[in-house]
Amino acid sequence: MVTTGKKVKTFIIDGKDVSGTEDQTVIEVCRENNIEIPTLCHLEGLAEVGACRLCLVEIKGSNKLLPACVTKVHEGMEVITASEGLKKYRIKILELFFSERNHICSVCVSNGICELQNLAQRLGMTHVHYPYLFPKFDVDASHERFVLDNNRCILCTRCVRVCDEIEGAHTWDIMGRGIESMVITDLNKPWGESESCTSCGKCVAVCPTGALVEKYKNAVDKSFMYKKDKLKFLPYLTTMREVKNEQS
Amino acid sequence: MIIEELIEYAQKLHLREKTGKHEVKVCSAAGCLSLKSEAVADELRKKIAELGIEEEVSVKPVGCLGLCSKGPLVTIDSGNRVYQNVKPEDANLIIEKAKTDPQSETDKFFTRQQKIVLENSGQVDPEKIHDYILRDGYKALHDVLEMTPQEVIDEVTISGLRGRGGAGYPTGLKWNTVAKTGNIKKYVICNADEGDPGAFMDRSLLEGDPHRVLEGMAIAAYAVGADEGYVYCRAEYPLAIKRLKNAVKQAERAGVLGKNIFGTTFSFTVDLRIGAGAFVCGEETALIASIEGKRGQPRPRPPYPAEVGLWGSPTLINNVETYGNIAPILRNGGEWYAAIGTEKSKGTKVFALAGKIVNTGLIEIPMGISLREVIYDIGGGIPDGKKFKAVQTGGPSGGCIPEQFLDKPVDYESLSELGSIMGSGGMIIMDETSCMVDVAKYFLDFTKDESCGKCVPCRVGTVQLYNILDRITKGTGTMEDLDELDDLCDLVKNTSLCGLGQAAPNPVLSTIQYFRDEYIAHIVDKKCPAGVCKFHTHAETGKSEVII
Amino acid sequence: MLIKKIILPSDDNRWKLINATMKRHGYQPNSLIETLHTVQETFGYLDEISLKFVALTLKVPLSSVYGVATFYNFFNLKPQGKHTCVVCLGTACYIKGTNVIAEEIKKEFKLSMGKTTESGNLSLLSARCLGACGIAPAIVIDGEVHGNVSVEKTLEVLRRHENDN
Amino acid sequence: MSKVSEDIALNTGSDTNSAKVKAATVWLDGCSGCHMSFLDMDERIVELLEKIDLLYSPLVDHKEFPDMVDVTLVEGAVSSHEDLEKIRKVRAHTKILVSLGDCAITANVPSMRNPFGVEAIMKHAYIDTAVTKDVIPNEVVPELFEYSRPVHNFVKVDLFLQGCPPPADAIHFLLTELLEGRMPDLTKVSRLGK
Repeated sequence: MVTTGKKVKTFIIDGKDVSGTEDQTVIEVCRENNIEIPTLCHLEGLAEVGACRLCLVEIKGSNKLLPACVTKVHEGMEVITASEGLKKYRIKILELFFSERNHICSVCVSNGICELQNLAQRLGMTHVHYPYLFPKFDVDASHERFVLDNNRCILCTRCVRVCDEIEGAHTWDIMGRGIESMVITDLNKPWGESESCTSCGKCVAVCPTGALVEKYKNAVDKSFMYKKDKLKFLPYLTTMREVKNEQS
Repeated sequence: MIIEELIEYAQKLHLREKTGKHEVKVCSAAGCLSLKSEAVADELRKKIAELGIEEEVSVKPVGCLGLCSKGPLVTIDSGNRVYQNVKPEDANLIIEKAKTDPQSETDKFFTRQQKIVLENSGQVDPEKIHDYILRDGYKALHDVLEMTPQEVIDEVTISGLRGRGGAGYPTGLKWNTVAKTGNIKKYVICNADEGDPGAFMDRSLLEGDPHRVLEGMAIAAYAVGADEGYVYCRAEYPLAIKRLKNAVKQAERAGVLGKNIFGTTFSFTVDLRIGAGAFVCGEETALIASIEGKRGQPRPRPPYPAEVGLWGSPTLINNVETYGNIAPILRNGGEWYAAIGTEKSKGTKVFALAGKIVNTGLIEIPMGISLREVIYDIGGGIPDGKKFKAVQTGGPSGGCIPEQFLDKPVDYESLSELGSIMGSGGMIIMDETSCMVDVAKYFLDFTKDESCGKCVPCRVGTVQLYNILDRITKGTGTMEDLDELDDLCDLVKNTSLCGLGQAAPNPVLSTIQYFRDEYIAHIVDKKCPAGVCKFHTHAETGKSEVII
Repeated sequence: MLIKKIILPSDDNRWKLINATMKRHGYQPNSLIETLHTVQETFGYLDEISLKFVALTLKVPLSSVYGVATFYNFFNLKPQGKHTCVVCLGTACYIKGTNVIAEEIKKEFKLSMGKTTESGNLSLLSARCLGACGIAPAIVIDGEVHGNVSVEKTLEVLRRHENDN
Repeated sequence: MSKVSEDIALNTGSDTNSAKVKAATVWLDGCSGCHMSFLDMDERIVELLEKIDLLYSPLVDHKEFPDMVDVTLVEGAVSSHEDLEKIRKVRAHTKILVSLGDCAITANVPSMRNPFGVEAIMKHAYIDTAVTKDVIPNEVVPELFEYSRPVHNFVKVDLFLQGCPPPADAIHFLLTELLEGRMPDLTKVSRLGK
């Protein structure tokens, strides 16, 4: 709370009095106050897109649910972050994510450090009641260091944004629309042939799932790179007991 | 330049053409053109030349005359008599009528209508600015420049005009928001991305009277303090694009667009941007992205475009028909306009009548008349002795209204109470041969294909909704599916990012509400009451039952 | 002002048309969609060479150009057949039976939406609404709108086009 | 899943005369890993068997599914008619049906074939990579559905225990909670892929 010249707003989140500066969003103030709000597309430092809809919150006086990641704070607002209704919506949204592509946690290199998987557990998703769509996507392993597996992509566009906004290469973008949307490099060419990619690996670092991963490294290494979750894990059945024993 | 000079300019252009005492007006809107109305016009010109009566009768191509299903249409002078299904060989007869009996009996289709937006459609030659000027065109713009911008906005506010694109946001309020952003760069955009299937109001207006839209935009620009404008028109309307381009050029030449309009300090230029086939671009933030040359994906609002719009500048976005109302409002006063319509829905609304109805075409009615009047008096009822089933308004964002509500008035509130919306003005009539589950599936097929893919409830939710409806229409749906439809509709409606997703469940919800028995017939009895859906029997599908 | 040297992909004069569109818009990145319209009008579709040329000239990232070109229905990345048949699937046309017409065309010519017959003579496309609801059901064959069409009439015309050598 | 109605709550022996809880386990399209994990409960199985009668299971010898059991754990996805018929029968004769492990809940590994289509998969498995004779079997191996799908797509499932496989502790927790007459919250003891 120092002299930034910004106006300070006081308001209420989940019954708790909080304050933030006028240019802050609800999610920023929530994080400062240790109020957990689930999100998949938001990442500090990248432009907000408000696309994953998991951070939707109720704001008294508004008949619409608003995404906490783009909603600016204002004086006297009353925010509810986890009503029963919101919890139900969030689980259903997660289920839609799972039903869209081929998310098979047990064989995924990001098993255990995946933000989608973690959210599913944290929010108490017991199963996906929507029928799976089982689309067909090829895996692009043409890059010498990285792999793109669209089967595991949730279209959060973090890779697109980090590549454009931070690295300045804009190798990534989305092609198509609707359910056919897909992340691509350059003119939808194999990643390894990309003219614009600098192989900086930022896209891999920000990917919340196993869609973008580094070759020859398993999940443990990626978690080290990302410094998010230090959980050790090996997904193969034969070694499963061993690892579990090690943890316990 | 003063208004007299403009009129003089128009008269000079007018005199250069040889016009006869009576004008035979041949509809040259897309519908009639595709029914070869040009051949009719050519034959008429030929016959007139043969008879040497150019001074008496002349031919004029005009915009939409309304009754599209019965084209090619021809009318004489400003008579209400419209000749239908005209063929080139009818030329002699029409010329004879023009000479002897230009004003004849009126058609019922026209008497119940009230034309404000369409007053010039079918009267002026859309490719000639002088025709427009000589019918009080650009007079409102001229007069407006002597008012303060705030006075202009107040007049629009008094008129009670609401956005004609669908949501019905008060136009005056929107203008005010943009005006209040201060003395900075601003834009005015005309949304001509008429994406609702079954709607062709904007197309007809742009094809039939493009200058009216330009004049409305110029007045809006003056009121909010903008100097640059864009018309975003969908690529599916090549004729409208051609006529708009032509109109912009003519208006610049006449000095009613461009620098220092009417000799004042007000300047306003208009550029055209062509859509490329994306329904979501009708959503204003997506439209802006598209003008900026990007993928037409919406972004969360607020901030609204009125504050942060095109290239980050405050931007006024109104629909074609909204701009079409502006000049008459300024010419006749807001009070005049507010006297038409109902308490909350003022003025008139243009509708495109289509589907299973006798008179398909373009109509303009005062707000508040009943659906029954629209369908039976103006529309002429259902053809082939079939029974009316439902009227669909609002396109993929709207709903289906059944028989028992036909006496409800046509206004924003009544239609949304019925689970539909006013929408941009498509009105599709369905009879007993239409299956309502199939209709719901049709609309979800539309929205799933048109979903931009940015947010997950719309991207995946619409596909899941479609799949359930598909199952039901194939006879493999269950009663649980019906509950799931309700539940998923609720999710998509409340959590989607933009209007497309939020409104996508409406066709499903309204058909479940009013035609639940049809859904149950599909699920329980494995029967389609309308006989539209074909069920696969086990014999057809072979060994495996149809599962999910 | 910086004078920009534009190197056209080949001496095909049609590239000049595309360059002219970009020039008219001051080579602004925001003229991407307008430029792609011109490319499609000129070449009939958007191929890799033209996408690259437009991207480089307008200084728009390749992936953005591809993203835009695949977002909008109007752009084709593959050449169309000699003749095109666009079936309107607007609501008015749908309830008057264009879906049946579309199915019959698919069956007869072994086509799916957006595809071209093996002979390269006929492409089948769909439109969301032509705004020609008054004359539903409507189809567009080679740019010309036909109203109140029937299955038989449509198939007859298309058969002629398919067998056109 | 907190809707625990009286009729499906297991009796817990408060009534001393009551018989043991009847249980079954079924193995559909899965690797049997979940059953292995079940066995990993080791000596705790003995304790459980004091209160539970395991009437039908790949681990025991009964050939026919009993008339009515209190709880059935099902491992594996539904990939063929054989699976479907089996699970329908099980559902009809079970009070509480538990999807045990990711294959039953998400179709997991068996679903990895789904995007490729049955024909391609059969060709790959029995012709392209064949070592002995290259022919697609039409007997013994049941004909596959187009997609392998989770159990709850076909029958109502009451509880879901995630994991690949679910840890033995989680299975133990599930069973002891059920024996206590509670419908447990299983999201805290296991997760997808674990």
